[in-house]
Amino acid sequence: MPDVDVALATAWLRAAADAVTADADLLTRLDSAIGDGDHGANLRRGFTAVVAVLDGSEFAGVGDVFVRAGATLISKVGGASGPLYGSALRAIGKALPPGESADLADLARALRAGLDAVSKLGGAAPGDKTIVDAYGPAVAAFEDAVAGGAALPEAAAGAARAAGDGARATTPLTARKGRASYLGERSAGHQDPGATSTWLLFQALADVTAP
Amino acid sequence: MPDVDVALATAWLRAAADAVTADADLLTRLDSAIGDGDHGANLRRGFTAVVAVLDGSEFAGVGDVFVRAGATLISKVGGASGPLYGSALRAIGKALPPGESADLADLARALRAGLDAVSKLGGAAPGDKTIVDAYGPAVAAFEDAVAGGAALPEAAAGAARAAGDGARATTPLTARKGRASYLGERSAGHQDPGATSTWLLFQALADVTAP
Amino acid sequence: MKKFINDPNDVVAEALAGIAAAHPGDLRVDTAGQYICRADAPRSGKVALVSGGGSGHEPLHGGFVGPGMLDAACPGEVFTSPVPDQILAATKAVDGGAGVVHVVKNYTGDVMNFQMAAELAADEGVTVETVLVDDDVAVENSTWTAGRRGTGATLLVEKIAGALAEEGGKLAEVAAIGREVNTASGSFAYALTAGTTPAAGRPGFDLPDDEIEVGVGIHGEPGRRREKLRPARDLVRSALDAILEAKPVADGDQVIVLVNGLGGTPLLELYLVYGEVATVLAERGVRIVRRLVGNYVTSLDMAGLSITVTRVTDEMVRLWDAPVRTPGLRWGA
Amino acid sequence: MKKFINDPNDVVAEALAGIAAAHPGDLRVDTAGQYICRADAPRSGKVALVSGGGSGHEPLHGGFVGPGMLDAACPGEVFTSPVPDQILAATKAVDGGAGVVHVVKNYTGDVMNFQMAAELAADEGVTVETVLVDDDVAVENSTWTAGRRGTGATLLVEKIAGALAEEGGKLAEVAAIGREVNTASGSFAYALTAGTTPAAGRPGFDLPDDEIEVGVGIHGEPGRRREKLRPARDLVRSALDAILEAKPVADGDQVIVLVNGLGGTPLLELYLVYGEVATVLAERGVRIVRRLVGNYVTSLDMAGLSITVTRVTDEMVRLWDAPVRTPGLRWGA
Ligand SMILES: Nc1ncnc2c1ncn2[C@@H]1O[C@H](COP(=O)(O)OP(=O)(O)O)[C@@H](O)[C@H]1O
Ligand SMILES: Nc1ncnc2c1ncn2[C@@H]1O[C@H](COP(=O)(O)OP(=O)(O)O)[C@@H](O)[C@H]1O
Ligand SMILES: [Mg+2]
Ligand SMILES: [Mg+2]
Ligand SMILES: [Mg+2]
Ligand SMILES: [Mg+2]
Repeated sequence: MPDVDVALATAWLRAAADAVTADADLLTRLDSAIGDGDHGANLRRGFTAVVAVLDGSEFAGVGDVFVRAGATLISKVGGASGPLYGSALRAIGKALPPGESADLADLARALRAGLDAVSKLGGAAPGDKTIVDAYGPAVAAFEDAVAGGAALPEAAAGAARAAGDGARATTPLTARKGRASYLGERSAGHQDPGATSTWLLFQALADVTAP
Repeated sequence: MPDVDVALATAWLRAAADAVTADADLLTRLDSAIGDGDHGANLRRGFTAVVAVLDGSEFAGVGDVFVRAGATLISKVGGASGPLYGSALRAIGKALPPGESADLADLARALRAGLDAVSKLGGAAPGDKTIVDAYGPAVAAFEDAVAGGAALPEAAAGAARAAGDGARATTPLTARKGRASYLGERSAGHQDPGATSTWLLFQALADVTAP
Repeated sequence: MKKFINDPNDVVAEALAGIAAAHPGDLRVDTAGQYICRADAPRSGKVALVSGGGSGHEPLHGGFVGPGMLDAACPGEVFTSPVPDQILAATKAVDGGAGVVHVVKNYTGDVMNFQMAAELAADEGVTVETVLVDDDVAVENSTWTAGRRGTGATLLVEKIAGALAEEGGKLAEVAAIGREVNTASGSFAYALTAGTTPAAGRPGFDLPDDEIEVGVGIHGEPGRRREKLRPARDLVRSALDAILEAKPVADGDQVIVLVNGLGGTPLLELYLVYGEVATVLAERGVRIVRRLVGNYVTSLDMAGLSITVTRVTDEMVRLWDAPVRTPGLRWGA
Repeated sequence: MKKFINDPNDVVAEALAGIAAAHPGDLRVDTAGQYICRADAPRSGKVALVSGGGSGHEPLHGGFVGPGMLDAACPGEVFTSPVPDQILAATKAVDGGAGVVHVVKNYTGDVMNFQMAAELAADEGVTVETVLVDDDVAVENSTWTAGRRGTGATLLVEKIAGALAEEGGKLAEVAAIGREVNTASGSFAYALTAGTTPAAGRPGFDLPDDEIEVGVGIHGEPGRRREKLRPARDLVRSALDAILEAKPVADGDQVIVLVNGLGGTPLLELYLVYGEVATVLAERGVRIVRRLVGNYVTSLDMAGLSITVTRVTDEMVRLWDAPVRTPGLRWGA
């Protein structure tokens, strides 16, 4: 049962592009409070470029879609989020089995590989008020759902919920990584922009898989 | 009858200093609208220096008081108003007869000499929205009063009234001299700062001579 | 008002102290006389250049004192021309016996104070020639008014006349080329926000968030009119129209361009604007042979910019390229 | 938002076009590769210096490209580090076979993007050494956090390491002196107002009319804390306390001081502040042997300033004095 194929991958990334574009102002506002106010513009620019790549390409395998998307983010975004999200997508793509499609367990493993890439590159631990605080819970929820026999829509919805909870839970935290860390205690009381965009990305997966 | 002596001259200049200091903000606000916002600070700085000179000096003659005050304004103020008011006071002082005191006709002639100095140095004609528009009517009123046999208090009060009317009448004018001229038509609708300070100076004379 | 100052009354004096501390060996600051001069002044036999004006336009003029440019600068209070005593003291301090050129921006106050100083200097045996700068084409030229303001072209006059003086030009020659540079120059400026003088303590004017002042000077005064903000390329085109109408440039003429920030405008925007200027002038067949992009003739913290176009002869270009060594402008030395 | 721009998305590309037009003969701008390099790059046998970072800090870094300083600069989007492709392209374009030094300000994004580029460059046979700049003492140093930001000291690292590279220093030597300059530097900054990025369109934060942000960086972020505005002399004293505590300077040590405007602060105020810095350091027996006052490492239109103190060896002073010929810093050439 080909849960995860090229069509799903491209649909997810297009939905992600729509989501970060629609909420670019929100992301920028969050980033203005504790960063430099470019997170929305960064992701909009990056995912717009991803969509252009999707439009102009044929993909041999589902993994390829993510690898190309990741490379595009790395080439177009800059800042902290470009390499982090770019590396995550590349790692996801590389962890997927070669070929047209993959199953749910493959996707769970790939999402985990993406998280590992983010953690390795950025060195952030849970609670540092970063992407990791939304991505970590999302992967864990996805794995649990898959282990419990859930189908993709249910697993994706659970991951999105966990990412949202994780993003909201960053609000009281004091940042230890990224630009927000320069604010010290003053970073507390604001939701992390990167964790918020991670939530948008998982919500996009939930939306495109919803029955 | 020594109407105009060293005591009167110094009293007038001290009162003038008090007046421009008390209304420095008003002058600056007027100058912000159609100039560069320093007229109040300029005159406060200048007349404060004049008072310091008065405090530290003995004067042989009444003319000397004005000559020294004028030289002080020239040395301390800068801008347009420094040379203009400085030259006016110097001309007034030089036009007064040598000695301790002078009469009303002498003072009328001296005030006229001051106006001539301003006109010569600045080249402004009546209606150009400058000091001249308050100074001119003030001198004319003073001369008329003296010609009609008025005493100093009455002549000074008339001059102050004429200066005030002149200053107010600058409001609708389009400036042709000074910084306000750069605004063209936009200078209309604002009272001229220099004409306003001239009114303050004549009002100071009226105040110190009031019975 | 938020500024890095102590008492508003001490700003100019304390900044002067900072300038003295920052440029030992190059500049000498006379705190009693209130002027800044070359450390090696007076230079015997050299025509000296003295300029000055209100403070708040830095690096103009103090930042342009040094070999190849000014011999002395007289900073007045903020936006207030210096007083004759200052100008006289500076003039005497740098006179090397060959005469002194006063570079004076055309403002009533500057003109009167420099004129008084020149008369006093003449009384003391120093010959002074005055070069009046009046390049701002936003203001109509007229004998009945104060005439045009002196703005960005001041830098070009000081650089080019200063170079000629440095290489031994005579008093009349130095003054003449300064006047030629002025005549060949036109400038036009826009402001996005008003600046705040320490004395006034509040911005000179309020401007809605989508409006700009068009045709402003460098003293925080409002402009000739208020307009809606437009894209940079439109503003550049309008400014160049005004400049080239007042100071026509023929096809093939060579010009020096100054894109000058008024203090609060990022260099990023100034470069973007220079790119537009280059495009428009290329369309019109005008050859930009030299250019300068940066904050040179400022108006405190005003967000805004001016564009100056100067039609230059080969001789002016040669003098422009001559070595200059000042805090604000330096090359070849 | 009022800016001299066309479309906010095109600001960096259009400013790059302006830089290219403004510095023909000195700089080469690769619009496809999105980098600025010396017109004469690559210089065979010379260690090349490449830096970069978000745009909005001009003249840093593009304004410091030229003989005696950087070989190339990679401007990212406003306040966004450049991407690895850009950095790789610039690195390859200026590599003269002697290796390339990346001067990287310590921000997560800059560090990661430069690191990726360095790995890609290594794959293509170019040896890269990275010098990380982290001089901002307002931020605690810690291995658990992103650590200190790179700010004003970047200019000193680029100037001094650039001079050593110009005179033939080897890769390891150039990187080593860059690191020493960084270690010997401490910086501290204040903001009076927030800047506005073209993308956000509104100021990064709001600040009451009597409050300032203390311990800010150069990306428009709020500082470590908010305080009431105090006189310049108090602010200077507090900043120097913080710097000298983190980077002790012994009695008699020699230092280079940078009083740097963040974009919207008049030079008049910067000089006033430099005067205060000179006074305080003199009291403490510190010898200022060189200094720079101006807008060099900016944060768009933010009104604010940073103070950098670098303890220097005689060798560093010699390299500081070496000729440099860039749009933003020039002497001896
Ligand atoms: N070391 C890190 N690990 C994981 N996420 C990080 C790290 N540093 C920053 N981030 C995330 O990046 C987000 C900011 O991204 P963005 O604004 O695009 O880049 P920049 O901080 O360079 O301006 C932060 O909100 C944070 O979630
Ligand atoms: N040519 C002139 N003749 C007479 N008065 C003038 C002239 N030019 C300017 N003024 C007066 O000077 C006033 C401004 O003085 P001030 O603000 O102190 O000097 P500045 O214009 O140099 O800033 C104007 O309001 C005007 O009344
Ligand atoms: Mg950001
Ligand atoms: Mg004024
Ligand atoms: Mg003035
Ligand atoms: Mg950023």
